[in-house]
Amino acid sequence: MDLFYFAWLREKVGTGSEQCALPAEITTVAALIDWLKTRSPGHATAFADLALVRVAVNQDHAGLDAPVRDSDEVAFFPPVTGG
Amino acid sequence: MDLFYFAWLREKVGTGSEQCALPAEITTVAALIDWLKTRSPGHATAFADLALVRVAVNQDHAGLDAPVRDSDEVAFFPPVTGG
Amino acid sequence: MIRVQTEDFDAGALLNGLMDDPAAGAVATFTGTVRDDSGTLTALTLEHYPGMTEKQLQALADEARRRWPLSAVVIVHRHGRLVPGDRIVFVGTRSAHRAAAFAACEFLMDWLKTRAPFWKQEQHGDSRSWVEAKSSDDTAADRWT
Amino acid sequence: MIRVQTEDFDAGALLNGLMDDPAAGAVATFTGTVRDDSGTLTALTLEHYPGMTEKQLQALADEARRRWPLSAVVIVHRHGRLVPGDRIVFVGTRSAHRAAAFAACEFLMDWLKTRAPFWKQEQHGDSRSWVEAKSSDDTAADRWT
Repeated sequence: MDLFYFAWLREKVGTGSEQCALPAEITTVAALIDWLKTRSPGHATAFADLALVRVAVNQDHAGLDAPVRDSDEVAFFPPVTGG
Repeated sequence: MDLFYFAWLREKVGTGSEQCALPAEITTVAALIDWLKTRSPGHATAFADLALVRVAVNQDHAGLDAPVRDSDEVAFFPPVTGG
Repeated sequence: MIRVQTEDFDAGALLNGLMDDPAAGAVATFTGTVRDDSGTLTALTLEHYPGMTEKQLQALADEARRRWPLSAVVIVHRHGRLVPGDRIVFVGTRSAHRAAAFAACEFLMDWLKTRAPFWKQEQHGDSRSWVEAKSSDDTAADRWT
Repeated sequence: MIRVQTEDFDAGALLNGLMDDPAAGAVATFTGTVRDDSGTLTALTLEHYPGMTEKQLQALADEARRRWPLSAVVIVHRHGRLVPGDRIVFVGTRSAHRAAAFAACEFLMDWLKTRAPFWKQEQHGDSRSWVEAKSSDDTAADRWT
């Protein structure tokens, strides 16, 4: 799975992108986040308040209950502030 | 009084502007129109249907009951179609 | 800036002129051109009421500035003989925030359509007719009252 | 036309590019620039999500075309380091009628503000902070749902 982090989530995780082999039992964004939080203190800090986190699966906005699988591209970021 | 006519009112009256000495007893736009209708068949035709006529007194939109006096500039025209 | 003129205008240059304030934030513009829905329009001639036109456009700009915090308002309106594709009108508004710039620009166009003394005459071949006012324009203008 | 770029753009040239269709009728544009309300803004750096940005902007343009009869949509958005007064975003819409052009332009800006993956970081002197999303932008975007 390709993972991307943007803005302050990138800073807290400590990298803008990483790859991982998704465990078979992880099938939703929420479960993915719980798993990512165990990877490093940075990940844990980045995902400490999910009200501040937005998600995209394969470059489309997605919710915490969206399905994910190993071939997906998943990105995490704060609410957008463009324009 | 300076009178102006625009668009098809100008064509029906037969002139874009004229001057007149306003009789003292005429004090409203409505009375002015009634008086103008007697000036020529063109005037009568132009003012035949007042639902189609708009008025400006001294270059501000005005209603049929607006006061007028001899020193005013009064214009008659159809609803505007600019923009 | 209010201009009533027979000459063409450069819409892009007018927009760029509105961009010159570093504190601008938001610039909204509208540019209207002569359409030919019928495919037979030879010309569109705009008559106006010199003096009243400028006075009414200035009053519209003043009213827009009263309603929204605008740092600039530009209205350019042509009169005379135009052909399909020709520019007729440009309205541009500048504000710190986009909602004000958009609302003021739309307000100006809606009120201009019902208050500025312009009249369009269409020419199809040798046939000429005055364009009738649209009730949809009255409805649009009534939104702001 | 959708463009995501670090380079500056010429808003006037983009507007004039939208005027090239004789059947156009109505062109609405919005141009946003970097404001410095505080008077201490050194720079504004826009990060974005390459790939998703273009995909989302295209989806916004497609949705606007689904909702209104538009003959052209232009979105240009910059990323990278900007300073006060710099242009950030241009949105232009073309339709036969002004109501559609205005509505689509405003819709695109509102949805862009809540859906396009850009993030602003402000720099005041040596201090850097991420701009927080505004609830007013959510409210504006919700108008269209």
